Amino acid sequence: MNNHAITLLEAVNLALARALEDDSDVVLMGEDIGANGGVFRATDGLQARFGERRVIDTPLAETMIAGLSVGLSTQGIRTVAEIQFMGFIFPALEHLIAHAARMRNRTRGRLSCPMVLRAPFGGGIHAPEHHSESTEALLAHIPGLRVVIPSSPVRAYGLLLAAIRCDDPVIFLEPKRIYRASKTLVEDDGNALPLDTCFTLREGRDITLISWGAMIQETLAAAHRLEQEDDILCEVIDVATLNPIDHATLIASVKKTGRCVIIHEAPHHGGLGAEISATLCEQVLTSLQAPPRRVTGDDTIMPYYRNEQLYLPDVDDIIMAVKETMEYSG
Amino acid sequence: MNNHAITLLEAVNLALARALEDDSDVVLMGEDIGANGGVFRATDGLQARFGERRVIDTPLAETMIAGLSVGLSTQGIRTVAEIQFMGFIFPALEHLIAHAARMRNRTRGRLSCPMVLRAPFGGGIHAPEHHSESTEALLAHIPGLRVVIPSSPVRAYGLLLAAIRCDDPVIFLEPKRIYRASKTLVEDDGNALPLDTCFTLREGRDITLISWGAMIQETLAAAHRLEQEDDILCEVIDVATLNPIDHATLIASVKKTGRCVIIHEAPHHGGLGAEISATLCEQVLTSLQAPPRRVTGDDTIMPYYRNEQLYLPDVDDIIMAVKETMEYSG
Amino acid sequence: MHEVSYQGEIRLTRYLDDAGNPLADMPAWACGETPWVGYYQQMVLARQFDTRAISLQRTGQLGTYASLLGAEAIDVVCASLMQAEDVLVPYYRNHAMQMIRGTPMAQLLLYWGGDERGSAAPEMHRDLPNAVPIATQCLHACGVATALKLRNEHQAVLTMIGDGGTSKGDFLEAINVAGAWQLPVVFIINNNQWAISVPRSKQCIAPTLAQKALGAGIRGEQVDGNDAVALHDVVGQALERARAGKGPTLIEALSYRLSDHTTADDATRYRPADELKAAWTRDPVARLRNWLHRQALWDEVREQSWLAEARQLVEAAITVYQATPPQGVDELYNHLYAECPAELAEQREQAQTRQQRRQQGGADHE
Amino acid sequence: MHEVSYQGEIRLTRYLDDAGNPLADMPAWACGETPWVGYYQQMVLARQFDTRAISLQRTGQLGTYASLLGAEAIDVVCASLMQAEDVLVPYYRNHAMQMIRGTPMAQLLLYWGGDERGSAAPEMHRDLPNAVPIATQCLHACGVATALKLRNEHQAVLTMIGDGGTSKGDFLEAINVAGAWQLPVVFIINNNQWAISVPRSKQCIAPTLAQKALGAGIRGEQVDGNDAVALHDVVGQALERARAGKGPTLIEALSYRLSDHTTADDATRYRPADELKAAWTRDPVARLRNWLHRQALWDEVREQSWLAEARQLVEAAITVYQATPPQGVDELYNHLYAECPAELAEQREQAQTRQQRRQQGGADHE
Ligand SMILES: Cc1ncc(C[n+]2csc(CCOP(=O)(O)OP(=O)(O)O)c2C)c(N)n1
Ligand SMILES: Cc1ncc(C[n+]2csc(CCOP(=O)(O)OP(=O)(O)O)c2C)c(N)n1
Ligand SMILES: [Mg+2]
Ligand SMILES: [Mg+2]
Repeated sequence: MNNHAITLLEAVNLALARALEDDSDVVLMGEDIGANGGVFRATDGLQARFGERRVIDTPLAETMIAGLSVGLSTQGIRTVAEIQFMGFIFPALEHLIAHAARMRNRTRGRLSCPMVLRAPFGGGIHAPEHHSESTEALLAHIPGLRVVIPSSPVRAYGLLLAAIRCDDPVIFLEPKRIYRASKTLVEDDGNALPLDTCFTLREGRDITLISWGAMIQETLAAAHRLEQEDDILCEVIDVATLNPIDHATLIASVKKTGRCVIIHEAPHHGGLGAEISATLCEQVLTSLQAPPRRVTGDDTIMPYYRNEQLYLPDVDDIIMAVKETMEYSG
Repeated sequence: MNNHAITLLEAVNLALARALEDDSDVVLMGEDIGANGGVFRATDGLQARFGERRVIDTPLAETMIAGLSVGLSTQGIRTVAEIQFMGFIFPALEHLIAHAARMRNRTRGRLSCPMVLRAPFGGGIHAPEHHSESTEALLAHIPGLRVVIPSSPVRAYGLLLAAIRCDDPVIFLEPKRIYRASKTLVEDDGNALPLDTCFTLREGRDITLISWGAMIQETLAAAHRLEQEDDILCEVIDVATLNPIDHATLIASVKKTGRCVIIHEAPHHGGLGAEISATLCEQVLTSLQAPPRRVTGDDTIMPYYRNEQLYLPDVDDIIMAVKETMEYSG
Repeated sequence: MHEVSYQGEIRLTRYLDDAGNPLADMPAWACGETPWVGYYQQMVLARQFDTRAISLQRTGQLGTYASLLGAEAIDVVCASLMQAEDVLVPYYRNHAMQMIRGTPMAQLLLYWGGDERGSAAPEMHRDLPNAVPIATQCLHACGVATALKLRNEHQAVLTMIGDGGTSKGDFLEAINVAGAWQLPVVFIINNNQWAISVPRSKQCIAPTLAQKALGAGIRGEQVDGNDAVALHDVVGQALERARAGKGPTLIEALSYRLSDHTTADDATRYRPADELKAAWTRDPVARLRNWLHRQALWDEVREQSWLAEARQLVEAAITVYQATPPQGVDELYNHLYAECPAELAEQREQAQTRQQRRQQGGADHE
Repeated sequence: MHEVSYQGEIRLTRYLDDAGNPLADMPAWACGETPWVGYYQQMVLARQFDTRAISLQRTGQLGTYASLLGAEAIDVVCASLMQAEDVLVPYYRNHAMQMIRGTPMAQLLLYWGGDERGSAAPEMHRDLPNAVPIATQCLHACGVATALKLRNEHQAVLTMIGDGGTSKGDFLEAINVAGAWQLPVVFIINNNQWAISVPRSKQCIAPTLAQKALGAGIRGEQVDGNDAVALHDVVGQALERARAGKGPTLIEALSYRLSDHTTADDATRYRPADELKAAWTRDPVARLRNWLHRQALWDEVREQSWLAEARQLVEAAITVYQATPPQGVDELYNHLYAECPAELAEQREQAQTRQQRRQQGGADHE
């Protein structure tokens, strides 16, 4: 697979294969990840290649998946568990919050939980109820859990490897709407990307656009159009790791541009956009030439698929928010 | 009990008794709420008075408690369930998030979940691990769930009655550190308080202090000392309902004072202080004479009780934040 | 020094063999036209609905759809034995149950077509809508049953779950509390042998799933889920026991998922072709037809005419479904709370403006 | 037409009656000094620890504490039968297990004294720390057992849970996966008849809790938890089966919580006094002492000298505990992540400054 252009989904598969190859203590576990290769095929071919002892189909119980992962990882087995959809992650939360996030702290470092919990998230694929959620804010609020979201094949590969090698529990959320959106060259060189930094995808002078996950697509498209059509130069930053956040990069950028729009799919109220907006205001109030704006999902339930586009922010929404922010004057 | 000075805990009991008395469709359910009257005695005497059919000890399973409450409330039984400590609420989340919050929306109003989930929360009582959490931000991020926190006996009584009568699912979080902090006169008049408003506890000219739950005590104490010692007049607002938040009251106050400090016990990152701070900045940037400040728990695990005071913000922390905010100049 | 402190057993009920022949002399109640011909007709209708739903999905006119192929007997018999005032707490594969309980087929299509109004049919009375998160419905069923009990209504609640779902805590907690509180619930396991790609054998090492009832101290039994007569017997008695205050029952109905898991699934990736082929020899629809034929209660003429009628019913529903305009953008906001909070009302207004903008062609055309 | 598709049973093992008399001729392995005298001594030590922990709590020198009064035999026998390389996944009432596994008593006191270092004892090897959220430990035990299996280590994992905990999904999911994967786990239910104020009868209508094993398809049995001989037999065999790859066992040990639930509880609010009184006649410590006396393996002289020694051991631990200075404020931040992130390091620094300020007497004295 070396040096082929691949999708984000294939990059996940590639990183998993690489991790299984490199470290015999890595184990995958989840519902339908074996012969079926996962409902999205993220684990396609891995059971055939690495065997049933390392790529394990579990009984249907998310609490169990999380609890097993805690137990396994305390013994040094780097467990990469899959939750089939983020909408089914809730039964796993007690083990993530009460145990995985605390094991190291609770034992003063005697034991730890080097585990990864992967889950596809977000809307826009015409899926049934509970298959379109974005509840990353719940997880990112928990001290001790790292929350990581890739937005391109390259970052999916590098961040997932980093997550698996990380000695802390990592929640790895995969933006399923862009699983197959585009192909890019990913070198299977085994190099991880850092988990403590945002990625500046595009430099700009006028305004900082901050986002993560699938919305990076719309954000980049908006930046492109704004440059073409209005000569507005947007700096685009992919937050990528939502806990702990690399606030320094965001602050530096907004200090430079003086303006920002934060874009996410999750509901507005208590979303992570709030944390970013608040931190920016608290830290660089005097550099701000306009209030930060949030372009987010509304505070209602993601509708069933027939109307899901009514819920999801789009490129125009971002463009409008940017223009209004650019035009702001007291 | 009419017209006695009672504690917040007794006010909870009083409201529960009143609700059971007034409406035969009200039922209480939880672990140890019967003969034992709840581990904090919030339901003391209620089983003896209203019988085992209406004050029900459940098997030990929080998922079950939440799931039963969903089922019961779809049939119009106003179920008031107790989770013994907020640290054990996680198994209940799937039913709260995937069902209680959605039933009305999912059925376009055909069915709904008029249930209340009560849980004591917060630190400072020298309790074991998992008995001191403040994870209100997780719940307040969920569209469809109302999240309500009283901070005095009067508000406990009035808000709990409102929660029980509300046709939406309400999470009612009780600040256990102040369960018995003080007694005030509560009239058992059956009057509910509104769930769509903040409560201004103290008017002030110079700065707005925004808080909820047990930290209201420290916030009021800080306001008092700041007036006495430094002639700083603080407006103190108890947010009370964390979803949906009455932003209008907060905005009006900060427009007036130009400054604010937000105080909560929960971790900083992604806490509800961020939502409030962000909204204020976005809405009233030009009125702000200083960046909003957040005085919160840090982004680590609440320590075991020997060191829990090291974690909890105190009056001096608030006073310092206020003074720094007052002295801020660009 | 050992003594036996508990003994339990599970029985399996069957009346018809795979070909629809009686396994022994049939009891009197099993003979005659009623309810069997009605059951058969409903099963045929359900299959017709299923076939068309899949074809709608394949042509982009319906979302992901979970076929009930192979579970027709279970669904039809259960729903038919329920009284109107009993309560159904379905999972996502119970289309036939819902139809028989009164939900118009057009509403079922709306649901699978990604429209919340599918769960809003007034004909559903107090039945719960589909539960997608596995096993959660079992606890809701217990809650509903508790409500019935508190109100002294002598009705039953029936809920269904798949074989995979029996591994999840919700199911296990539910049968436990149903036992502890002697709730009027009938739990049906549609053991169709697969949970997406995970075979029954990987969920649990116990030889039956019904024996999970023993752990909860409730009655448990197995029934041939392809045998409408056996289902009628076992489910009927369980419902009566529930209504009579005699407590819950767990019934494991042995069936087979003759379809892919859903239209989003491709079972050939993980399921041996010969297993599927063998399962077709136990097809519940053919089995009941054979048994009716044998008794001269059904023939090819009735078959053709009913098929035509079933087709018509389904096509009429499809027409209604397709003619239903989508909900307006305000409907995203109208049903979340009993009364729309101020902030949300503001978002609703902005969403309406935005929707107008979008319909007029984007930001540039403002 | 019914056939039996499954039969299962649970047996109960007992050797000694309440007074410590053999219920029948004792097997050879049950006679002699070893391991019984050692067990007895550990049980006495555990009770001494317990008594003192409660008195420390009553005098404000320890936090809320969960007494193990009445569970001494279970704890002592289980821990003694475990090999060093077996793994213990305890719940919050397993002080004696942890002591025997090597945790110094001073560390146990630290834990209950609200200090995380109590779970950091290097002597704990890979044993897990106490699990406070009910039943979660059962799934961790399965995870640990899976790790052992993956690494071809032929060791066992032992975990314990209360009667109340058996109602929670985690436990039920755990015994199910232990069966499905044939994990080397021994689950012990300490059925002390109460879950705080909720009696065993309200948790589950089944006559035994051991029969939950039948639902999961694993071996389940009951044992008299006040009978060290019976425990030795049943737990020993289960551990051996686990190590030999013969799968998991669920053991319900029948005991009684002779104490309040914790020091924060007052059992007189809900528990009949005569029930407690009756339970004392089955006291596991007295029972074993009587049995040893009967065989002339123990006498009043040894009793007094061991009691004195036990007291000394406990007092020495208390001294160490009380002399342990609290952790510095930086320790709130040092162990959350393998490497402290930048933002958290900043918070740590501010916390240190704040702590200095607080020690110097508040904001005004800056
Ligand atoms: C809590 C949860 N986890 C995962 C899923 C995804 N999922 C949908 S159906 C299914 C398999 C269910 O199998 P089974 O219980 O046997 O029912 P069947 O579909 O075969 O009738 C899975 C894993 C889900 N809907 N809910
Ligand atoms: C998930 C969860 N819910 C509630 C509690 C509070 N709680 C602590 S112990 C206990 C009762 C446990 O009873 P049982 O399982 O019988 O064990 P025992 O304490 O009697 O040994 C409860 C409800 C908890 N620790 N965890
Ligand atoms: Mg199935
Ligand atoms: Mg107990």
